[in-house]
Amino acid sequence: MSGQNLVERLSKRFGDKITGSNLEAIDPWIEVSPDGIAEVCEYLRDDAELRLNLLNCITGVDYFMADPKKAAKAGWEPHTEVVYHLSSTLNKHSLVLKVILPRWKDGVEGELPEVLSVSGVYNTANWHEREVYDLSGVRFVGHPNLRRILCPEDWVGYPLRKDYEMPLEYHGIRGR
Amino acid sequence: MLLAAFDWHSLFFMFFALLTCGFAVAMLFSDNVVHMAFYLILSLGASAGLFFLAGAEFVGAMQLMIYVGGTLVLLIFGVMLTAQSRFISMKTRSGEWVMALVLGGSLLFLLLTAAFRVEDWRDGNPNAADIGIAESKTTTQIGMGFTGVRVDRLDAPEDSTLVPGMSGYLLPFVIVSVHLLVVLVGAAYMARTKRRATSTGAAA
Amino acid sequence: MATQLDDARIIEFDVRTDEMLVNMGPQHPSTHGVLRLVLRTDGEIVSEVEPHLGYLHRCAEKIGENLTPRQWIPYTDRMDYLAGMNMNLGWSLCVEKLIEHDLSEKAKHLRVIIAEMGRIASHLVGMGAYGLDLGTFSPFLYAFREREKILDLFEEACGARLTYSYLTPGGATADLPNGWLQKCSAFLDQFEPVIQEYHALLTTNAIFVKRTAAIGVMSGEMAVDYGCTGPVLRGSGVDYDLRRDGEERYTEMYDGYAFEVIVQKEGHYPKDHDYPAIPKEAVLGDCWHRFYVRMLEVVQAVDLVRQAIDRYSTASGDWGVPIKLTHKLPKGEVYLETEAPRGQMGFYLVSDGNAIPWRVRARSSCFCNLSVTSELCRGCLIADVPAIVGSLDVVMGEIDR
Amino acid sequence: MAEFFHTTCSLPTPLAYLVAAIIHCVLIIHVVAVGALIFIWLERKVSGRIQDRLGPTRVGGAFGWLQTLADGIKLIAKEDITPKDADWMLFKAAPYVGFAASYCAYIALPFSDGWVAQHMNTAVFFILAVLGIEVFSPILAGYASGSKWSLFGAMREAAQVVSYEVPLGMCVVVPCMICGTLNLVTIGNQQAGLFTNWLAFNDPFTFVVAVVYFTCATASVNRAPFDLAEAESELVAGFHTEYSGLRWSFFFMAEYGSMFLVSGLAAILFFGGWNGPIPIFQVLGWSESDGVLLYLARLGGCLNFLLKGTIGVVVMMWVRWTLPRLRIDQVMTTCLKYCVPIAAFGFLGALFWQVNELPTSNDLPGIGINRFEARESWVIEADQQRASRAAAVTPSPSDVPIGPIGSVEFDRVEALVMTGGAR
Amino acid sequence: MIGISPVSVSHYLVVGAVLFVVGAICMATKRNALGVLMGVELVLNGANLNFIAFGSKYLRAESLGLDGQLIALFVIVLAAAEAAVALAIALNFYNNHATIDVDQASELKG
Repeated sequence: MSGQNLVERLSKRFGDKITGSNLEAIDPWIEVSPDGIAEVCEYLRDDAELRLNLLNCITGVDYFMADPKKAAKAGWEPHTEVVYHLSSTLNKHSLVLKVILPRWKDGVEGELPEVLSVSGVYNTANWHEREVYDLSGVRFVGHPNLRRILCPEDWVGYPLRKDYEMPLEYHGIRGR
Repeated sequence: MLLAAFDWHSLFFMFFALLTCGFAVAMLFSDNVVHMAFYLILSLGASAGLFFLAGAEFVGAMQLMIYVGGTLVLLIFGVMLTAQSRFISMKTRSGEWVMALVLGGSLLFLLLTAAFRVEDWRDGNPNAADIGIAESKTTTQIGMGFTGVRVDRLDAPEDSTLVPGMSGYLLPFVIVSVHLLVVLVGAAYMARTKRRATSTGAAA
Repeated sequence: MATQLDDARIIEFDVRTDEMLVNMGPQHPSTHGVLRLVLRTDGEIVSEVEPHLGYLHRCAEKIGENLTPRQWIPYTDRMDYLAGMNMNLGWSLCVEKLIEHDLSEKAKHLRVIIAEMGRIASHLVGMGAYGLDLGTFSPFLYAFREREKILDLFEEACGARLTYSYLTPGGATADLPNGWLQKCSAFLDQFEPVIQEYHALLTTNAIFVKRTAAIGVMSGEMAVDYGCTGPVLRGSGVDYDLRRDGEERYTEMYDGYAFEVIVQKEGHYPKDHDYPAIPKEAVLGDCWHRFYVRMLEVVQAVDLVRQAIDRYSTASGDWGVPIKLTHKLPKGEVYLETEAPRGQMGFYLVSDGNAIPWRVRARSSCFCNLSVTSELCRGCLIADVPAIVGSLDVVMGEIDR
Repeated sequence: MAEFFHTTCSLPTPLAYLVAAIIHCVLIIHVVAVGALIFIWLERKVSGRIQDRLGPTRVGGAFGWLQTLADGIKLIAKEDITPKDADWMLFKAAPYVGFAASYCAYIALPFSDGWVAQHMNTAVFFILAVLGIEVFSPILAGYASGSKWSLFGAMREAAQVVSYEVPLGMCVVVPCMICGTLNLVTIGNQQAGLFTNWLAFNDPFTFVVAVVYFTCATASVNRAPFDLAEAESELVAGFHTEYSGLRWSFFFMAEYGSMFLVSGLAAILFFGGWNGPIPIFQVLGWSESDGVLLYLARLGGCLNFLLKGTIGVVVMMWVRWTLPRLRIDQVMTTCLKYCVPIAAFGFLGALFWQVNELPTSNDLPGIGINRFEARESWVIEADQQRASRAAAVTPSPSDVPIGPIGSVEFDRVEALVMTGGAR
Repeated sequence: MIGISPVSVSHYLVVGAVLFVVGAICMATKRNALGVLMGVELVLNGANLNFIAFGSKYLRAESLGLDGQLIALFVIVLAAAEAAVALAIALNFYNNHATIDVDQASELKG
């Protein structure tokens, strides 16, 4: 199935939950709205033609330039992306999904952006979403156990955000 | 020679007797179950020493094996049941202590009086030193006793101690064996609890 | 003290004991590094296992946002430090995919040699350490004896024994030295019969079979659902190997190689290897099968290296020249997975057009493989926990990155 | 030995006993402690060879024979740590309980004909009982450490050793039954002659029983593949996780002590004890002579015994470095489903063989002695009693004969047994 | 003999009496079911000591002979049986009540 066909089919089925696509990229991707990701994934997993049963990876990417001069040249507004790499062990193909989120929920600093959890669809997502939450600061709604996974539970901040600053001190250990 | 002046038998008796009683008392005054079991083991082990001194080496080894081994099981259950709350001990109320000590003391007094009252018990065997070492070996005799033959009574008058057919301990031995088997099976059955059975019982 | 009779996690018991929470790790010999498993046990029975990670977290991804791709190569070494070459390979391919750099034939065969040798070395450790988990020490040393020889070869090629930084975007840092191929062939000839020793010590050992067969059984669906990959996935009978099914940029390395995916089909593993019979207790997807798949992959890797050596010596082109340290990356984002010894190692690279990537992400195979632990260990005995975790063959460096 | 001091050195009796006791104690402590040193070194060498390496080479010359001593010095210098949560008294006491038990069992273990610290009529029974006490050490240590891993080790140890005592006892009973005594010296002496006379080769059942005994013995001294109590890949180090320094090394001395003990017991019960495969000393007539020649014969027997015990220990090492560890349920299954039935079956089989006086390997044409006399060893003991009484210096008129059960009376007793006690 | 008279049956009886009394007090005062059980063991052991003493040839010329030892053996075996049953009861009690305090055992239903 060609990329264009797939996008059309998904759009037909999920309407405005499919918010865009980029088929010219090296790895073409489809953009899904934050509240639609779970059902889209479920559909992709169960569809007889696609059978995207393996969730390879979930990645949080933060787009933010602290320097206003550079930010003007960047060519994008600050935002956070959650990237899902899916593949099929049966049909041997893969797909990239993206969810584009504001950096902070409702623009309020400190309020994490929210996206539906797919841990009910793929069990792999459980730990990957925890990692994204831990490092990139995205809240996955409906996750059974959303805690930090790599950093200590009382760690402050989300290290892979571009505006992250290492804390000065952590339990008496000098940070920077 | 000073060493020769000692009665070694008495000395060892004193030693083991003190250990036995001392650890028994230590057990009495200990609150921790595992400590109690530990003291009990030492006390029983020391009393096995007393058995050896009295020339009952088979019973002594038996005591070590079964009694001490049995206490081991007590110890294990003590550990198991107190693993979570090791330092919680059940204190005895002081009133109970006083009562128990008064009653126990009077009982002890009674027993001690009785022990020294009988003339015959008070004197040791004057010929104890003459008994050959080999003669104290009772294993064979005990073994034969269990099979129904009292080899130590072979020379006794025919009609006095050896009643035909009742000469040994075969019957009690069999009864005790069967008893032990039944008890062990019963105990295993009792101790075994099924969670499902219990929880439905609790729910009902 | 409240009774916990209604706790559904407690399995049927004979003598009820209190539940205990015990920490297995982070300092524990059989958690393969600094993994911490919190076990909830009822006597010897484990009712719940919760892995805690992060003790070896070294911010590799954050560092990647501050270094150029070639500078980041040494950090990939330190992920799966038992298969550094394969980590290098994954990252190199990912970067090459972004800059659309194509390799010569020779460089590709070189990479096959190195990657498959790395796989042998890695599986040897996995096998030996699994023996350790089950309480036998000797196979570990037997495995290390052979692994040392591979490391000697690697050392000769790149100067390092553990963190190689040998394969880089663009090819490799140097060609194989003169005479290396002969030494490598000699090693393979010597090594192949030794594998029978491992089978005798572990695979067919009655106690080993008892400890691993039908323990930690994972169905193929479950393995895919949890994102398990590599030998763990194939041990569950899923026919999926990126060397055959992956992206073209990766599979073209193996074009023309006689190669069959090691997976059980219709009760048999590929017949072209001499292997001991599958014990009748073993169930597809249990610890034994995961271990066995690794053992067969070692044999297969030997075979692949042999082929690669032949083709390398006759191949055209050069061994591949590394890209410049500060090669300017085109704008874009790429994701590429390779079949590392422990599973699919994926790298995701987002570039905004600078020499330094905007975002780097490593998809760790062990991370996903480990996530299935709590599912597999539910209701097993304490002694089964090392058996199960060991059969997943995790390396904490890769999980925590 | 006390008699020796009494008669030869004309020491007074109590002092003679005291000196003899001290000498015995010192000798046994050497066997246990020095033995442990040697066995730990040997274990390293054996494991090294098995694993394709050299083992210790540096300390003390060619074979690194001083390695254990160097370790010992290191351990002495180490800090002795008691965890905060530990039960102080039991924690301190536990290693010594194990060592003392292992040491005590040696009292009844003969090293050669008559070379035994305490000639005990119930030696087999005593050794088993004392070995049973040794279990206390891991249990107390595990409980007192205040560590959950140690507690697991303790509970495993308890379950394992208590279960394995059953088949172990059954196996030990078989030679005792064939020889008709619990006295180890007598059992050993009855196997004099060619190796066909060894009880393991008495009949097929005894051989099976010997194998089962060795398995159970390995389990009861906690050696791999049954070393669950200290399983380092599961329980870190089990019951001795929290121990350090010299206190920790006492566990090891106890372990190696009991390893040799059970191997030695196997040697006496099944493999001829101090009798070599070919009775050189008997052929030479040394063992019937006295003085230096007899002493030499005994010494040769002692070496024989030590060699056999060491072979047993080495086999245990070999097994340890070859096999993976069993799981606790498999250990119990091995005991209850395999060892106990096989031992019971072997017991019945050996009994059947004995009762029907089926031919033993000793009855093969051309070798051996008639074993009939040997079977009734309690009769021999009765004769010994007689002798001891006869040797008594002051026969007393009040000395009531307690058991005229000598060979003269044998027929009478047998008749009694046959008729169920009714005369 | 420095102040120590030769050991006689009476001496053994004294030790036996002490064990008996200590065991009895133990049974009376311990609230832990296992403690009570240990008290019983002590009492039985005290009695055993008496049997052994009466049966020992070293202590009396006219001894009970072998009977003392045989009875002691039976006592040991029966004590083991008794301990097994008592332990089973204690465990059952613990399983149902999550305590082993005998004072809590005031109801007669399981």
